[in-house]
Amino acid sequence: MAENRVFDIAVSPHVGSSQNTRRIMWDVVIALTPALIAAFWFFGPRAIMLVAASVGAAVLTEWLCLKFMKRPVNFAFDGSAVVTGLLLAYNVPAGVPWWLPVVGSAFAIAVAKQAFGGLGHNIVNPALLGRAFLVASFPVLMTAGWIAPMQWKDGERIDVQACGVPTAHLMESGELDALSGATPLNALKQTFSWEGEPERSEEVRAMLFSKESIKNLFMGRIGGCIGETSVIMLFLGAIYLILRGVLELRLPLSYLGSVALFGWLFGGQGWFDGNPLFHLLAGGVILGGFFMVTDMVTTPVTKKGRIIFGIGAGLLTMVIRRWGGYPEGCSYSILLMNLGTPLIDRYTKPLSFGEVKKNG
Amino acid sequence: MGEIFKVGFMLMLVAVIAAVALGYVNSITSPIIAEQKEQAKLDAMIDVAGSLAMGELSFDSLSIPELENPYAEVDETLAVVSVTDSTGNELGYLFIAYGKGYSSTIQTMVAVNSTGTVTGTTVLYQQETPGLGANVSNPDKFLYQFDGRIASQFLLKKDGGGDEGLDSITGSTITSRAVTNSVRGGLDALLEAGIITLEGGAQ
Amino acid sequence: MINSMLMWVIVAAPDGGEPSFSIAKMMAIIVSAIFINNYVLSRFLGICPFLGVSKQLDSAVGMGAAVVFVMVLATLGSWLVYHNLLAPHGMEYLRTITFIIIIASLVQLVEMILQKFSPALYDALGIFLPLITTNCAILGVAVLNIDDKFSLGYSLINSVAAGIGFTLALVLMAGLRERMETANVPEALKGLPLAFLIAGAMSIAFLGFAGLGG
Amino acid sequence: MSLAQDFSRGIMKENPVFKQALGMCPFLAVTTSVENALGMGAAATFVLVFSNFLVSLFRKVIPAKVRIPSYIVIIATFVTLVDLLMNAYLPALHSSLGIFIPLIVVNCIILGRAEGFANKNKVLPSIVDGIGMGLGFTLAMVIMATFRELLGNGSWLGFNLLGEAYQNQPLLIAILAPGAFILMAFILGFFNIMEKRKRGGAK
Amino acid sequence: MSKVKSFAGGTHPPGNKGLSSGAAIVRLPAPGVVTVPLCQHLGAPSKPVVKPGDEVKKGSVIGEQNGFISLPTHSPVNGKVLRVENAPMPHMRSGPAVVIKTESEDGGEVYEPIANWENADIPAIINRVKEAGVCGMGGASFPTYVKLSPPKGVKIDTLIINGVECEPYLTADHRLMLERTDDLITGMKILARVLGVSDPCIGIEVNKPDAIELLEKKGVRVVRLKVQYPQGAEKQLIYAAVGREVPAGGLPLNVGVVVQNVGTCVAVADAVCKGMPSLRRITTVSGLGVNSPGNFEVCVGTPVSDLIAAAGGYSGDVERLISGGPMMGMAMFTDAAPVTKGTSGILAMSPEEVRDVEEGPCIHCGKCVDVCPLNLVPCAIATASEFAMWEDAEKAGALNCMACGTCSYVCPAGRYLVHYIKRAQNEVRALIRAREA
Ligand SMILES: Cc1cc2nc3c(=O)[nH]c(=O)nc-3n(C[C@H](O)[C@H](O)[C@H](O)COP(=O)(O)O)c2cc1C
Ligand SMILES: Cc1cc2nc3c(=O)[nH]c(=O)nc-3n(C[C@H](O)[C@H](O)[C@H](O)COP(=O)(O)O)c2cc1C
Ligand SMILES: Cc1cc2nc3c(=O)[nH]c(=O)nc-3n(C[C@H](O)[C@H](O)[C@H](O)COP(=O)(O)O)c2cc1C
Ligand SMILES: Cc1cc2nc3c(=O)[nH]c(=O)nc-3n(C[C@H](O)[C@H](O)[C@H](O)CO)c2cc1C
Ligand code: SF4
Ligand code: SF4
Ligand code: SF4
Ligand code: SF4
Ligand code: FES
Repeated sequence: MAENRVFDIAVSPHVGSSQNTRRIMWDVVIALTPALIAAFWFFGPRAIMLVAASVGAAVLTEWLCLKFMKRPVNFAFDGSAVVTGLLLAYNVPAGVPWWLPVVGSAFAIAVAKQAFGGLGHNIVNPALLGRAFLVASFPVLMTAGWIAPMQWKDGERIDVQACGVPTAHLMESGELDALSGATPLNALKQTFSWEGEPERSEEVRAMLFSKESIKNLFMGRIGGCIGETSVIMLFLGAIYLILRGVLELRLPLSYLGSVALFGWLFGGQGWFDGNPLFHLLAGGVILGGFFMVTDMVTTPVTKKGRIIFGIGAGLLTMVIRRWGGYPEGCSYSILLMNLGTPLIDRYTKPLSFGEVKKNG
Repeated sequence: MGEIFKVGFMLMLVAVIAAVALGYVNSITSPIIAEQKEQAKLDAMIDVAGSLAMGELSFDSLSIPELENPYAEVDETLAVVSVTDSTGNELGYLFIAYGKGYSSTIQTMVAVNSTGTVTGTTVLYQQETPGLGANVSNPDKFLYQFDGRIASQFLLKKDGGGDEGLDSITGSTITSRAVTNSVRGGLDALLEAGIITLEGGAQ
Repeated sequence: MINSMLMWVIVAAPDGGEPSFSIAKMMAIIVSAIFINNYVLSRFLGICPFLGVSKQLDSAVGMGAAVVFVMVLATLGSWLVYHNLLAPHGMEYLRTITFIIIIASLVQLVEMILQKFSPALYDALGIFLPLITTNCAILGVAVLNIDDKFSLGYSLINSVAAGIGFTLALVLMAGLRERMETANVPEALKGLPLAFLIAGAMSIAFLGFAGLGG
Repeated sequence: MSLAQDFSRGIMKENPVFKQALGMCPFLAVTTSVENALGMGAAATFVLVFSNFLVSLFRKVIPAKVRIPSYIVIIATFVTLVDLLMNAYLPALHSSLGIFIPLIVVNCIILGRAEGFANKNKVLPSIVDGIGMGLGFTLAMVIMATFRELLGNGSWLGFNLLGEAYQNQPLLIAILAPGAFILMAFILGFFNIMEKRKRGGAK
Repeated sequence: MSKVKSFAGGTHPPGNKGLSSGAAIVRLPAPGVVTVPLCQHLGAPSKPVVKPGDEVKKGSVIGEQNGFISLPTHSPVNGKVLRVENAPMPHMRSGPAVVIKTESEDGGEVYEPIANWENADIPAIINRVKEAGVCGMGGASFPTYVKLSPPKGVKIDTLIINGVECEPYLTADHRLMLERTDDLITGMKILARVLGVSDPCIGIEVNKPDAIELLEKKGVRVVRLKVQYPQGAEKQLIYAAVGREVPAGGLPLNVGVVVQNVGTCVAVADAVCKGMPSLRRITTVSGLGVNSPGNFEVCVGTPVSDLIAAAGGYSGDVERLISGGPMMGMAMFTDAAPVTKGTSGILAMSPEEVRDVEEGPCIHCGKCVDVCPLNLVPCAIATASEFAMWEDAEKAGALNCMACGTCSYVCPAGRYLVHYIKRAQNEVRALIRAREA
């Protein structure tokens, strides 16, 4: 009889799916690259420089924090810091100095992530907290650092209106100045404050909601943060993530649906006269909807909870766009909903199989 | 019963002593506080009206019944103060403009001469964002553009003021607009009431 | 005597304040007190209970309810006394001392009444009531209502909204702290520092409400 | 216990802010500048010393039943005193400390010392304890304010330390509400480490 | 063709059944020495009634029933007792066993066959199932006679035979359905008669079309089931087949259902019709770590190493040796452990097959929540368990978990969710016991 062999023991199950955290994170990095190409196309090499600075700072900060806390430093290369660095850079205007995303990334990783215990333990989205930190600290840079997207015509670079509306008309009427350097949402916000001039307000809004404008929004031929402008490239990334099984669609769909609904409901001056498509495509909603609302660490785990989260974030986005102090509400809406995530999880815990709702 | 009485008495005693002591201190400080508030206002007025003429100035508040106050939601009456020199010559007027800014109602004191030209401005109160709107308090950032303008020239470039319009503070259009429009509103009211006229002044 | 009593009740708007009531202003007060100038996250009022009673959700809800309740009573009492007793007689300087006495006695009174007539509610709120006397948010709302020249109606609205804002912050905080109990927080930041860190994150997020309705 | 111990206790070992987490609201609210911190510190110290003094003086006279109400009245009296005096003589500081002056009444450091120390000790130690605690509170606020003013405004006690370039683009958040919370987290974290080191060393 | 049914949740791991599904069952003779465990069923181990040196006959009782939820144990061979000792076990580190030196496998003591079971006394049939030591062959090895004697007042109206075999790799039940079809049908009929059920059915996943076809041809009602793990779990099977939800913490009998494994049916048929005690079972030997995977009918007590040898021996590197399937099976530290009545498979897994992720922190992705067939929030229970927050674990429903492993399977962070949850279950049970005491 053969010698009996001895084996290592381990807990069940002994097989597992091919998903792992590292792979998911790098998949997100891959999915974010098309938008980077668009950024290079529209904003020039400067955009790449800012993104590189941001990602470098994020990974370095992660490494330093882990080292300082005497934790395994290989976690710094699991890709999550890269995602945070990328998304932070995607959330700043292209005209800011290089140190701005560096400071933002360092804050995002050191304070918003590692101080809370690192990957998986943070309560709010690090990239977005980093962005909010930058807005509060350097408001001038963060609200005035827009640069207009570049366009090529007959082989030559021409500047177009950053707000993405057809420009000739505006130049003639002398209103061009009124919207200079703005983004579409900035332009929209301004129309809300021209209460005394309903016609002018209405006219500019009609231009913003026009087909031409929507087309520009879709392609990314508008002013905005580095990674948020080109909807089509973001879609490409999102499709990749869906194919790889990384994205669960409850969050993005409920968020986008809610933005569209409330955008139509009160995204114009009055009721029911907003343009849902404009509100979906402008600003950070697409970037946020596929890449930030979906940050699993800071969003609910239950199915119902994810839907509630998406609807709430969509509502807050539109409330801030319409009545708030900022032209865009995407990032704050996600941060605010992040605060409620534990409560949402708690109150949407599913009834387990075979359990009946208790009366009363 | 006696116990409660004693306890109540003690507490009352403490309160009475406290009230008396405070009343005494208050009697000393209240005139100082009032005076110092008055002085602060006076300083501001002198500061702004100093642009009207050199030398000793005196201030007299006007009550103008027919004047419609554009700031009715903040103050019942538009307080206009006439400025005279030591010999009693009427030099111009002071008024306070109220404009709803980003996060506060900004109070701007404006000196205007009798031909409707603004000669001095200062911000009395604002609670705008530090680093953004709060820069209105810094004369070099915004208010320096105000002197020498008449009512119709108070418009931001952004709001259709054209090349002649006012530059807004970087990143603080709302604050800039609030101050600009409130000053224009005050000037318009004075014009309408006939207190100032544009004859011979800047076009 | 009776006449002057009636007068007291009638005086419900401060000198120079608006006597009329507008829905827009009411909404502005509510939004400001709950979101923009949240008492805890932006004004730093009521930090102690915010840190002390936010470890568990159940007690956070209880504390929030108690604070709303006492805030309204304190506003009612202090407003009436200030505008009917102190201000008419030039005794504004006794404001602080009267308000704190009013609040302390109110808390005592509420405690006694509750204990007698609704022991269940007393059990639910009882432990929080004494904590509330030394809570800046209560005295703060009473004083700010005077400083902002609110009429009695606006003052009451403001106090309810402030209380709701406080409760909102407290409840969110409790949820987040419960979650953080199982987090791998750096040794140095465990305990109170972490609570401040969470409050900081909340406070940044609440900046998103800045300028709302403005 | 010696007077020196009574004095130093509040500054380091039992620092009301860093070691006991008391007086948090005014601490966070007024530390936007070193000047405010010093002003608030002085005001609180004044109230602490005098209320400790009176409470200790009358500790045998005041019946136990009305102890707390009496303390509150005593404290409120001194708070009002400070309020009036500051308003009269330091109006600028008074307006920037704002509502937090009347709120000294509910500052638990003060009630805590009255109830926890002055109530049980002779007059002199109580005064010294009040000074120590007051200084400890002030010191803590100055430390915090140093960080906040320097980072958020580039200056210290109004003196520009970090240069024009920094002041044009400071880390504004440090003087906003979130900055207070986050800095406090790290300061307390620092004390946590120190404490652990010390305890580790003693072992 | 009837509709394919299923339950909510679950996952679909690669089946890998092709390795052994084509291999017909091979009957292995008893090895030279058998190590018969006394703890093969759920409940109390049986009490040994032999001592070293005793001669035993095949089928003679060597351990007697020891309580209500317990069974007698029989000797699978004629031979001589060598030792009564604690030996390594597949499902625990070690347990009591009787070691017997085999002399032969012929004849032996069998019970009187109940040939006319259609008319026989029902208690007599139940008693036979009990004295033959039949326990569930599908998973928990629960004494079958207990399930056949529902408490007074409970009406059983449905009998579902579990032919699902949802665990990857395992093909023993599949082969059994193909090769012992008639015994299976007989067993099913006996069980139906005992329980008073008129129309029993058998649930089979659609990845076994040959079994479905064969059984349908023989007139058995088959419920086609979607290939989805854990389709074979009792509650999921009942839900899929008859749409009833077994209450949390409850038993199938609470909804009038009894579920029995196909192997159990055959064991019942053998015990009743042939008087044969439960001495052998069919088990799959598979995995890339053995040379020729297959299905074997073996004596309980056969060492695992013999089974491996029968399957061609180890092929190269073996990372892990598993008793049962890869999802719920136990890793064994030695192949000296014997086969029990519950050993549905032996897997020798090569390093490529075994999942190898470093455990990271939970990233709250919610995948575990999405797949849990019992609608639990596994990450929350596991975290509570990790931090010894037992009350929280209890509130989160730790006790409801059936340890199916679906959550761990999908977790991208490689969290040992089942492990944490099982620990929580032990602690919570202790907590409840303490509370009740
Ligand atoms: C935290 C924060 C504070 C702000 N504070 C002010 C302010 O005090 N005054 C102001 O006009 N705009 C302020 N804004 C900016 C407005 O939201 C808006 O972006 C700006 O008025 C656009 O004007 P611009 O065209 O000059 O950039 C603030 C923005 C943020 C994010
Ligand atoms: C303590 C206990 C008591 C049980 N009692 C009964 C019973 O009275 N009737 C019955 O049909 N099944 C009973 N069962 C068996 C279960 O229904 C189930 O078939 C058994 O746990 C094996 O299930 P598994 O293989 O899915 O794990 C009992 C199980 C346990 C653990
Ligand atoms: C996750 C899980 C999966 C299971 N899969 C099967 C299966 O595929 N086939 C089976 O017969 N029993 C399976 N079982 C066991 C059954 O739940 C149940 O215990 C058994 O069918 C009862 O029959 P028995 O007592 O005859 O073994 C599974 C149990 C669990 C917990
Ligand atoms: C789909 C997806 C979206 C993500 N979104 C973000 C994000 O918005 N911000 C961020 O800092 N990290 C994001 N991450 C990375 C990671 O979750 C993040 O670093 C953790 O929040 C850190 O604990 C994302 C990861 C995935 C898989
Ligand atoms: S008493 Fe007041 S100051 Fe002191 S800690 Fe409590 S709330 Fe803060
Ligand atoms: S665990 Fe085994 S017995 Fe149970 S269903 Fe899966 S394969 Fe079948
Ligand atoms: S929690 Fe339990 S029942 Fe749910 S998937 Fe995990 S092991 Fe299965
Ligand atoms: S699957 Fe794993 S990582 Fe995802 S929530 Fe569950 S335990 Fe956490
Ligand atoms: S200091 Fe305690 S509540 Fe403000």
